[in-house]
Amino acid sequence: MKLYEYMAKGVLAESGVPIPRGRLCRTPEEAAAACRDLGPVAVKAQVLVGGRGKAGGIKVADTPQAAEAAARQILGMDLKGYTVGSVYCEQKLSISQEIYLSLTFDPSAKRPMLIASASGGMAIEEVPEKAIIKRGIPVAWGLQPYMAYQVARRIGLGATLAREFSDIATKLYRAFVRLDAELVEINPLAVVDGHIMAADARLNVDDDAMARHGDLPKTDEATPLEAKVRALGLAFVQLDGDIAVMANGAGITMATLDVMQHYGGKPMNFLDAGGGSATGPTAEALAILVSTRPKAVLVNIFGGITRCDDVARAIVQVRQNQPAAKDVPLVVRLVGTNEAEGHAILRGAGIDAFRSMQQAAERVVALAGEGLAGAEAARGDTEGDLAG
Amino acid sequence: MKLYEYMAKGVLAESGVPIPRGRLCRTPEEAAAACRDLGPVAVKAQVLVGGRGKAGGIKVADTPQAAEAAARQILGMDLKGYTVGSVYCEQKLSISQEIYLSLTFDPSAKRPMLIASASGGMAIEEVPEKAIIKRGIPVAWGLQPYMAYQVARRIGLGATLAREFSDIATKLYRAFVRLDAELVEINPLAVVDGHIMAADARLNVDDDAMARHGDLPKTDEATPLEAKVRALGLAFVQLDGDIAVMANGAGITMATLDVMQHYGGKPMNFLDAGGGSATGPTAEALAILVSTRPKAVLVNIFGGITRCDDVARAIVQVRQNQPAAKDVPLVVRLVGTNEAEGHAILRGAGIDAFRSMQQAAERVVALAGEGLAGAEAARGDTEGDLAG
Amino acid sequence: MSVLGDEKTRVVVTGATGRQGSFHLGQMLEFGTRVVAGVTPGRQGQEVSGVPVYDTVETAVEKHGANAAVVFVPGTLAKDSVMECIDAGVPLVVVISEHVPLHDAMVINAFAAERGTTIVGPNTYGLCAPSARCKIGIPPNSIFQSGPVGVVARSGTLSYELVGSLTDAGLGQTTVVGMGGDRVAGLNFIDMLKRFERDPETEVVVLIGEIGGTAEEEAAEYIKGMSKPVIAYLAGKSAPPGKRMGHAGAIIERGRGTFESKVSALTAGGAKVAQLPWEVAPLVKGALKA
Amino acid sequence: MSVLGDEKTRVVVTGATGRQGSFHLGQMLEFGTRVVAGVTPGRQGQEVSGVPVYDTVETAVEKHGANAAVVFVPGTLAKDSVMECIDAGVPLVVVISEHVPLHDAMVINAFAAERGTTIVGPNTYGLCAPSARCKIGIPPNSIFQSGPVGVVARSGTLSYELVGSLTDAGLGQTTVVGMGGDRVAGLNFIDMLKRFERDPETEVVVLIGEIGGTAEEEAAEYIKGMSKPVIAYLAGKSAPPGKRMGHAGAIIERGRGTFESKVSALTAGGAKVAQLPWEVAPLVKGALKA
Repeated sequence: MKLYEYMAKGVLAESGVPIPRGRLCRTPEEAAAACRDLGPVAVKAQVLVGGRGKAGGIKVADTPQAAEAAARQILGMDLKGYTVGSVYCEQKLSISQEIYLSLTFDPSAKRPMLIASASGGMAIEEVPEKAIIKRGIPVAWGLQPYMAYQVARRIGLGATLAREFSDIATKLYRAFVRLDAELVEINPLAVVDGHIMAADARLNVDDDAMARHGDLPKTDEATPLEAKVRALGLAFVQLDGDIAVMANGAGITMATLDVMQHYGGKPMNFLDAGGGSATGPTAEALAILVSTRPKAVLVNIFGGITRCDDVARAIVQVRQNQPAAKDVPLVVRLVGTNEAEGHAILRGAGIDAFRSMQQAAERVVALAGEGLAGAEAARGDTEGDLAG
Repeated sequence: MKLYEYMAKGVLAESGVPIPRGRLCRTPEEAAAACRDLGPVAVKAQVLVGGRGKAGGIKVADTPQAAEAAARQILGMDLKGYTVGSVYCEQKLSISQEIYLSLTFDPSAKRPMLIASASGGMAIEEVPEKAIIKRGIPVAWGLQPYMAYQVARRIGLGATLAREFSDIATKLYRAFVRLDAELVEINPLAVVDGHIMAADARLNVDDDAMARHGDLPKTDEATPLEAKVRALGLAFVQLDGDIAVMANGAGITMATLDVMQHYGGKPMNFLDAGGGSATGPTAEALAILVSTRPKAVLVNIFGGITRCDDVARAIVQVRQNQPAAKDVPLVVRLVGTNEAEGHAILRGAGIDAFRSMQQAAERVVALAGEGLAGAEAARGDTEGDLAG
Repeated sequence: MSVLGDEKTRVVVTGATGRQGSFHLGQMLEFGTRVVAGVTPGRQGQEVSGVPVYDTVETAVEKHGANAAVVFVPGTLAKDSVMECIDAGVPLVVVISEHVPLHDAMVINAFAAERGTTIVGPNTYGLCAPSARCKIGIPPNSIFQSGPVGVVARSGTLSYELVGSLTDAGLGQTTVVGMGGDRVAGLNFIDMLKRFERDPETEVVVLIGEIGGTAEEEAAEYIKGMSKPVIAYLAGKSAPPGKRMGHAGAIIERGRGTFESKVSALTAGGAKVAQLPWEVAPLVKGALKA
Repeated sequence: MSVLGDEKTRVVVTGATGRQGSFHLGQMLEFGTRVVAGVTPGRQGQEVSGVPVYDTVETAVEKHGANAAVVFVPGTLAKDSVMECIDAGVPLVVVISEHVPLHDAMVINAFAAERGTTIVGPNTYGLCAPSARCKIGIPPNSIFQSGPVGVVARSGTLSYELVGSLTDAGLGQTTVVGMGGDRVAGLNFIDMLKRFERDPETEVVVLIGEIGGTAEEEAAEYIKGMSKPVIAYLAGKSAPPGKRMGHAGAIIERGRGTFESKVSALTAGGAKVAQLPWEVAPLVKGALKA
């Protein structure tokens, strides 16, 4: 879960990291008031996507009138698909140097890692590799001040700034661990009047650890459809195609999308129905997908623990309960435990059932009227590879 | 630094360890009010020494009147030399089992250690060794729930209590580390209505780590004289003899007391003047000692960094600045850097100076009119082993 | 022979009395795995499919000489259970648990490294050595067959799909191992490739990867020096950047972990990359003939 | 020969520009110690007694091959400095700092154990190998003389007193080491006794202990199996229980760590225990003659 900048700054402040004075504002009037209190401010859109500066989501205002006008422009603005609901008004800084600092994890070394660069202010991907210092952190001992100091010296900070950097980095590390963060990024870590403060902040908390952070504010990047399906406990990502897809297991679901795309189909979503034996949430998710009126639906189940007959029954039920579902072409690929029974149930309800992933993919693309293989695959209808 | 029970309980509660309801009271009236709110209570003297129960420092009261009377008896009472200034009124518990639980450190293994026993309620020294389970805790990983669970099962707790014990122990461990504690002891950890809670609590914080715990309440076991000398940054312990002693270094100071006692002298104190070169605090401490009118004073300095001439000058100055000091016999043993100059300065001011620790000890005992060696040593005066 | 788990492997199941744990304990027994004990705190004295349950892993190790563990407890409790297994001296711990917090996974791995324990997972289906009748984990029993192919994968059901297609094509396996779909995993591609390279019975290796992270790119470097052929299949070609495709690790972030980067690295490393799942078995067959 | 610190020991001093650090850096040089570098963050480029100062231990090790460190930074900063030394690969770290928090001392020791580093202290005067002209720490230069006696102690000035009395009696030392007066110390009595037992030049060992803890009792067990004579002296006979006698470790708590317990353990172990400080040298002389 990503935190908004103002939330992340709150965490930093609690952790003892210096931040500029600022205030969250939800109306232009509040922005004007903030500017009256803080003096000249930067009015910053609070969104969970990066690159807001270039997209016009940050404006500097020297007067309350200007702050009000800036907030009026930014509030409600569409930034990369997300509507801006609030702005953070923060005292304007006179920055003499911009440093990059982040804490994240190194999957290869299986430990946290400190990343720093003297080239702050730009996205880290754009900084040349040789201007970036990465320092692995031993899990058992955590980030010690000397480690951060060494890094600070290597990116060329003077003795005083290096000490401040070290202090900030170690405090940040404690917050990183305490909050189960995946990423804490301060970019820029700004030098103002010879001292360091966090001029921006990103903090992403590990979704798998949210249960131990009930006190954290909640944010959500999901679309309404994503929120609805995820509420069932399933992994779901909305894509921009028109064929709904469901499979069991993340890898097989990705492969199913790949195969379908290979035949010219455009997937509408990623839906991993999970490897468990319960068909309840799966059926609900399928019902939701069907209700969005895709051009066609492809279900790809490799039955291990999941029993094919259970899956088949759930699919038939979805089709029966949803009048709309009758019109949506449904293609099912079903193999594994109780495969024959599953195929029999589906055929009984007039639903296409395949053993071959290839044929199922070709068929669904054809039914959706898409792809080069469309015309050909449509003929596959009659030679459907029925379960033995 | 030891915390009072009520402070330790506050720490436990913050850390998520269940404690009985209770309230600190400084007057009998407050105790009565507490009993009105809490129902029957135990009225417990808040002192930093153990064994208060046997000494009459804990009384049970079922009514506000009884609580008031109990508090009246306990407040102001002398418990092992300390005056009771407050009582903690805590809801009376119906305890079905008393468990012992503590976290401390193991100097040999150089790591923390969990100690537990099903024989709670008595001092751990009195519990037979075989009824005690000790579990070393890896510094890098800390106390993990499974470790505490294993211990709980070994002391015979059932599954439910073992889980509660494990939960409490791991929370306690976090507090132990967070507060730089030397010891956290819950005795008894009481089983009440099938659940575990901390019926008593001791928490000793490492003095060397107090700088990072500015928010902790302060307590002090020192006598007024100890407080005065320790304020100079020196290690000082008041003893019950009448010869004041000062030496530089803890080991040599202990040895000096031992040697003096060997010759029949009774040391009034332990004072380690430290191994540094500054004589300021040392002189102040000496002045304080002299002002308490001991029968005699022994100064034993092995000059390494400390220069003997500096020490001698400081001693002479104390004697000159303090009219009272003139009457107190002063014996100085001085060896090491600039030894000859030091002896010359002392002799110039009419102060006994020795190279031999043995002779100095014998002499000071004699001057104090103590010991078997007294008469003989007094003659040492003329044959004083002067520095060469 | 197998490279991980064999006839001498004696398995303890933690979370043995739970829904998942008890079901798969039975499935493992059915496969032939020597499951010697279960562990669920507070359930000592019970049995699951005839296997005795204990309160602590320590006891299970003492009483039954368990030398492998498979962990079924919920994600947030997995750290404690895995550390208990490591501390009890179990040399191989397979972590089935999903949703293990990232920082917990790092702690588990660091503790395991200190003690020399091999961790498989978390969020893995486990492993299977068909010739040793040793399955530690949750894959369906029916898909395996003994033979010369080593398989290492990030994804579970995709493994079943591809292992199933190998078996259907008469291509049996020495050992099949899932690394798990999380970002921080115990055993990785390189660890397994090394084992397969050393194993006299493994003749071809199948590597099943996916987008996200750089594990495949790192594996590609190692493959350069391998004597045995490697066939790879990668899922996620159609996945957009910035979206987490089910697995915590399956996300293209900041331009890293793309499908193209992995394909080109693996190809440069000398692996043959199948474009479609059903191309894997023919490629393996071809490699075995060569 | 010496058992800790020799002609090849190249020392880096941390906290080198502080009052204590700079003074003792000079004293060590005067004794003959090869002090190759100092470290104080922010003071790179300065010199202390002609020795170059760096910002980090890492740099001092890189540039001068330092293989021992002596730490003079204040107690609450000692953990960071010692860990820096350990991480930089320095195999021997002498921690002079007083008032090092207990939990910090435990962390230092655990990290050192992981990396195989030898820690002396904290709250120690250090060590001295007279024949190698290698002193790492703060004892006065004048008290040492080369010879056959190994000395290990908890207390500093008491060591000076007794080493001085040995030297005065013509009894030189192979190596003199202070373990430090804290409750959790690096090198302990047994570690040093083992080294002395192995060292061909050490003929007698002097053990200087004090009340508190059980280090002397544990040492006594080891002494039982030693071939070399051990002479002990213990401070604190007159100390009352429950009072901390200067050293954090010098306290009789809960009936443990008493003078009597230590004397009887050491005596049972075969050590000769001197009753008074000036009895040590004659006992050593006697042991050398035997």
